[in-house]
Amino acid sequence: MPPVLVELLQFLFSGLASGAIYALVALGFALIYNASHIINFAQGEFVMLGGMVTWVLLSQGIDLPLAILGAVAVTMVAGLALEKLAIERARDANVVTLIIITVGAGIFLRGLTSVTLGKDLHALPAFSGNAPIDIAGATLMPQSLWILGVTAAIVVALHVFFHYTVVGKAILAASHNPLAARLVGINVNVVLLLSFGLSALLGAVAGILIAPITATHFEVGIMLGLKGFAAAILGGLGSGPGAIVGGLLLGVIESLGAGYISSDYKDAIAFVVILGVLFLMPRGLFGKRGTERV
Amino acid sequence: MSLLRVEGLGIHFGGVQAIEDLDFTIEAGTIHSIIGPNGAGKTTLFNLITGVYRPSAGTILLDDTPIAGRKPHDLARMGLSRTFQNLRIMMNMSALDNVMVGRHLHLNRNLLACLLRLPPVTRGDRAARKLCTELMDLVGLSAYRDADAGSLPYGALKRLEIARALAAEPRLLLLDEPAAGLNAQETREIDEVIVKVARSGVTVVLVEHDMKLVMGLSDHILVLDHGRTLAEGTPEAVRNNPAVVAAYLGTV
Amino acid sequence: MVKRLSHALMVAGVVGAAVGLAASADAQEDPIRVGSFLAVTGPASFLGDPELKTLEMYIDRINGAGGLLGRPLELIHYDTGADANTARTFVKRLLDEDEVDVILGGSATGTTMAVIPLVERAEIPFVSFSGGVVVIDPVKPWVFKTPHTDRMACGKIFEDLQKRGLTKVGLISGTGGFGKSMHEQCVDVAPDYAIEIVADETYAPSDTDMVAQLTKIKNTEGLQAVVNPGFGQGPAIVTKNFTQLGFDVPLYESHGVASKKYIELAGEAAEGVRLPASALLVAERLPLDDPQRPVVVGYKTTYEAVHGPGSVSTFGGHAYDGLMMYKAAVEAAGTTEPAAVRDALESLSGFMGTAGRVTMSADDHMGLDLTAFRMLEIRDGDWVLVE
Amino acid sequence: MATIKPSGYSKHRKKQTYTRRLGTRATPMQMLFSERVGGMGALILVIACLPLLLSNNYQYDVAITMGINAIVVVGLNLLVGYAGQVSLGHAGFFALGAYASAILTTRYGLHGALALPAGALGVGVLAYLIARPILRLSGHYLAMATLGVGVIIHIVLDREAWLTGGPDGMYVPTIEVAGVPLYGGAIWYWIVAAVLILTVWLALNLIDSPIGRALRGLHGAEVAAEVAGVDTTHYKVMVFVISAVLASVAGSLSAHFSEFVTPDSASFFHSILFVTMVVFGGMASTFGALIGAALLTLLPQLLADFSGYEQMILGLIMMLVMIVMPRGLLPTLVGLARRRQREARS
Amino acid sequence: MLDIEGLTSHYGRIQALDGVDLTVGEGELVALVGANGAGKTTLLRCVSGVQPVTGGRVLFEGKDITRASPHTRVALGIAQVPEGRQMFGPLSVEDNLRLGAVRRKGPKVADDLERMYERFPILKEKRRQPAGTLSGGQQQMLAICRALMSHPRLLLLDEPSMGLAPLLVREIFDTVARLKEQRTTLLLVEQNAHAALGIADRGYVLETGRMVLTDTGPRLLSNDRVKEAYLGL
Repeated sequence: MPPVLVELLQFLFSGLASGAIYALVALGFALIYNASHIINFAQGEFVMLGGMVTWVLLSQGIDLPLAILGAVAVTMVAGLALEKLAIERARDANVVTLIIITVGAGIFLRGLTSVTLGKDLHALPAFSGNAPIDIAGATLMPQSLWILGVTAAIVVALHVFFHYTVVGKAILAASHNPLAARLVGINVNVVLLLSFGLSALLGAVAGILIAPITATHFEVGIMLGLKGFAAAILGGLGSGPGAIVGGLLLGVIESLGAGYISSDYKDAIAFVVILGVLFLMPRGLFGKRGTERV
Repeated sequence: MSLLRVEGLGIHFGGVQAIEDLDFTIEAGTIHSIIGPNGAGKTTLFNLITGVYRPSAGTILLDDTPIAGRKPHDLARMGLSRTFQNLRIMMNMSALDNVMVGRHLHLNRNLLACLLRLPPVTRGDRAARKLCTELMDLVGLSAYRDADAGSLPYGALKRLEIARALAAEPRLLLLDEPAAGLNAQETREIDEVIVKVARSGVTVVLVEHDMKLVMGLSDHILVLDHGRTLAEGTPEAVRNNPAVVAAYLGTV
Repeated sequence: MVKRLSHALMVAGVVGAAVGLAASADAQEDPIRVGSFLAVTGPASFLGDPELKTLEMYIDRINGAGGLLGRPLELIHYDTGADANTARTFVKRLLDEDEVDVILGGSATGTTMAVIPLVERAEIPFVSFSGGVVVIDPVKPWVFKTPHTDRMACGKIFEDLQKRGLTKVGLISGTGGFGKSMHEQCVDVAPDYAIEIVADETYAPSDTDMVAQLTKIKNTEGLQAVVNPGFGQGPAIVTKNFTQLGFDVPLYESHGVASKKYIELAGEAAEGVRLPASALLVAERLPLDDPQRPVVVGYKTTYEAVHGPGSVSTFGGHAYDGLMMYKAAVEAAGTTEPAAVRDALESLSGFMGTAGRVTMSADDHMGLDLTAFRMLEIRDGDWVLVE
Repeated sequence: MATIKPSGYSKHRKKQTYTRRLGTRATPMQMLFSERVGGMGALILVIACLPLLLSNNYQYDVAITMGINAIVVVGLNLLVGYAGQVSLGHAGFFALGAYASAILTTRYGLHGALALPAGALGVGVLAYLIARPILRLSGHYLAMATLGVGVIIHIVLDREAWLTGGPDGMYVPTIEVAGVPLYGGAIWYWIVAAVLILTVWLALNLIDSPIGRALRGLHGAEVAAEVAGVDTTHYKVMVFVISAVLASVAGSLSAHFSEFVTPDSASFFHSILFVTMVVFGGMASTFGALIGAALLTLLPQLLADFSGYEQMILGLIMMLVMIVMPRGLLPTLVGLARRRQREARS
Repeated sequence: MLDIEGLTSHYGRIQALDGVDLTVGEGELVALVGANGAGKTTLLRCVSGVQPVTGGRVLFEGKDITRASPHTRVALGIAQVPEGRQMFGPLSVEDNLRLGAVRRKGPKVADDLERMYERFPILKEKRRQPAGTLSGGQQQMLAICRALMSHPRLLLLDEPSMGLAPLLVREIFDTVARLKEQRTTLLLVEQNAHAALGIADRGYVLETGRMVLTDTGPRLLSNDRVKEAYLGL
């Protein structure tokens, strides 16, 4: 393959791996948004908790698979607690108030983690070693394959959940019309709780998958949370496919931007693209476009 | 010259043709009703006339000036005003302030004057407050002058919309189901308000399901079905039109 | 309702407690007030955290040994989160409210630069733990610093490259204050060592993947070495991506990663990486006759006894140096009177710190030279002296 | 053209005696309790008396920072609270104002008193240019877009070191007026106080004017405001520009006062902080905005002694206050007071 | 079957219901009429449990359900067809119906689905379409069917004819009458007092949160006070 194409392939590989992580975080945003029309700015902290708790458990001598399960469980408890203790009590507040509450929750979780688990950076071992895989001249780490694979599996599982199960449909129903959902007997609080739990799960998985590549510490969620939010918006809020495409696209834009335009401005390039998309499609790539009924 | 003329009007959403090849005219100083089954395109037609939607085909002429696709606030300047079927009340404001927003175009809106609270602004506001209070009295909202819009019952909100629309001193007033959700007593009161408004020289276009109200008020009725004209004419002619009876009124 | 009330009471309690604590601060008896502002949280927390731990630990030890001039030391510290505006407000607080005798700290160049006008006006000695050369060049009367400058680090790296006969260098720098500043210094001193910068890329401190930038560098014609100015998680990711892409040239890191943490984070990928660092990292490997050995071994042992083996970093060492320099200056001056302490700091000569031998003068407020840096290489997961 | 003369409509209309709010003047007591007179009076009184409690430069520093934040927040409240348009990027405009002052004075030798309006003008033009496309968006999409603008500004300020000094920031020289250097808490306290009082007065005027009603109206029911003749796009752009200009002015003041600027002032968290101040004090309440700015400026100072636990406590307080008082401090307290009054009366 | 005793409810500071008593017997069709803002919808919302009760009790088959959650009430057999239809717009017609049976288990859901499609063939025709694309009349049918999917013993209908054309209004009332024949217990809130009282066994008149009149349907129809206030006669 000509070097130019190998280079492009390499950019795409690295963009897709980062993008898959953004997609998982974005899916977390979408889930909660769908169930409650809330943007959970503490989503990044779920990502952080996933990595940090896995590290703590590993350092206690627990095996990796068990440590992962434990970390996912702890993160889900955090998600459920956030819903139960904060969101449920402030459901009727307006958008901006809820943003402040979740931002506050994020700050609290970061503070709690720094106090209990310390402020150090920690590495997780890669799931299947560090031998780079060569594909047509471009290289890929085995961990990146894990990221892509697990993301794909989660996407399929979520699709089945929302399209073929009553519980999944009940979540969609409650998101669209909470009053009607309560009237047909859907327990809206359980739906909310469920979506926070699920979304914490997604965040934790993202955090665990990426930690072997980037290391983890108590503030690692800030930027990943922000990128996930950007991806969710780019794809169109509340759209599952949108979150995935938005995430992957964001990863690839960053990688290509850094590779071909300017590494100094790669984040700015990503945001310029997002602004551009929003100007043309005010509800993102896959957002509901329907005209407002007046 | 007719006040409003619609020619070959059409709009589609996605694949659905909501309005198709519609022609009609509205003469100044009349009460004109638009009726038809649900989904016939009545509210869509209002949205097209007031600039909320942009038509895919056809022209709308106000005083022979084409207005299709113009922004609603431009049309308000030209004397168009309306109410909404699904209420659009500013719940964050007082009832009176809602009506005052309707007065917007008649007030001093210069940024500097407003920032510095120059006399023209205060004078204009004072006069507007007086006028808007009178309008609230007119539609029967005297009891709610100082109330927050959020605390008004449904029937009062419907009147509040009418008062707000009147505050703009429109030439053409479009009322979207003003009696929906009102009981007989309230409907009768709304009926009186509409008559008063029309008598003052405002042309009224009405979308309404309450046949008693429509038949009693209207000078002219347009019946829509599936976005097309089904029938048109005086209340008498429409009531006796077999197509209308079959599609809309049912066997009486 | 009860729930709401209890919420409100909690808030009130927290605020009340804060006010109470602030009020009780000046109850102690005539201590020497050591003010400090460090980035204990935020992107530079791995600097501020060991720095604060060191200050706390050694101030306790000094107080345990009878204090300084017979007076106890009192540490007053505020966390800046690496935010320059926060740093400014807190330094004002240190100067005006807490009326400190000296200010130690400023983990990063940005926060240090932000407060310099304040300490210069207040005329209180200030020893910074930040790396940027701008802090002491030009010299400001009241400002001193303990770490080597980034300019020296570049010099040390280029010196090593020269020895190996490598001249064509690719730079990949973090865009944070440290990376940016060192990048500039490296570009600036490169001609002195006949080094040519053939590729120049950057990454943001919170980035998770630098493959794109490294791919570009790798495809640069004639590349002979890669240098990575930056600190935090970035260099570890750069190192891993570097290995992934299969570079066949050496990688140089900066003194910004000079802690065991870097080796832990980068894992096997760190093998063969070189970096300039203070002797502290190789304390036990120093020759027994090395004059710096007692100091670095002493600090390392003391620190690791409390915070665990392998926890020592050069950053904590900067704080140690700063505190000890102040101690030496006060002892030399025999007073804590600011002007006298300043003069004593400026005439400090032959002071042995973790960073090296310090000899201050009126036009050098750092007092270190290139010999203070050691070139290290990572072998089998540990530091090895290259010389 | 037909006009409506409501007085002629109804035969049954009773003779109206207009209540106090209409036509005629308010009584002195009502004047005292109205926002414009009573509120402004209280604000001026507090500002005038506060220096009695301030004993050193640090305390002045906190008070001045409160004032600077309050200027931003009063402006932002016009946008977020009254017009209902979210912005998570206003720190960007604040920072642009600060850098405009820094760069124009240091690199182009402009006097600070000229750099401030020049920066405000520049920011106003920039805000105007981006406002139109951005304000077509709503809700979280608008939040994202404004966040994006803030991030882009932050990155540019951070990267263009030749102009801005890069991540380490840059110094701003002390302003001199007639040979007297403007340095020290006392001087800046009064400068900021004057600008703040002016800002609050303008904001109160604007809210209680046809433009203010248009803003609140488009927040409450955008289509209805539009058909009432309110050019909603125009007013959204207008209030966006006004709030950006106020942020820029505050940024310039901050630059000259602290004599230092850093790209961090454009950070996402700084933007969030401004919005939090608006919501904390109470949306659509100018005096609420002042209280929010004051409290949240003070809070980190109060928490500084809880070493290590500051973040936890700050996060907790943000959550608790917003859960217990979702409408913000001032509206909640006013609501409580009103209820108490009513209960006392009945 | 349903006994409401001294029910009080508030929206913030505003009192919406003030000591309301109401009874619905097994198999009865009870109409509730009154002006706008009288509190009719609030009353239904209280019965369904989606509006907080500030005083009084709601008994269903003798059991106090005042504090029960909405979903337990659905499980007990109370279903509501809410004002304004309240579709799950983006979900398909069939999903809307299935969600009506969310509190039930077992294979019989499919049978019920067929029964609903038999009753309103148009819904079968459009079963894959998003419910939001149906016309107002079709949505009202769907809303009724969705409520029926839970096998309610008590069906609450809130303004089923609102905003519908005359033909459809008639169809809705036919449907209500048919439900009554099938021994479903119904509580009907209607603006169209004439039509509602015409088919009701008994009626209640609500005025600004207080119950002012109750009688059999026909007697209320001929009551002068009701005529004056609500029938426009």
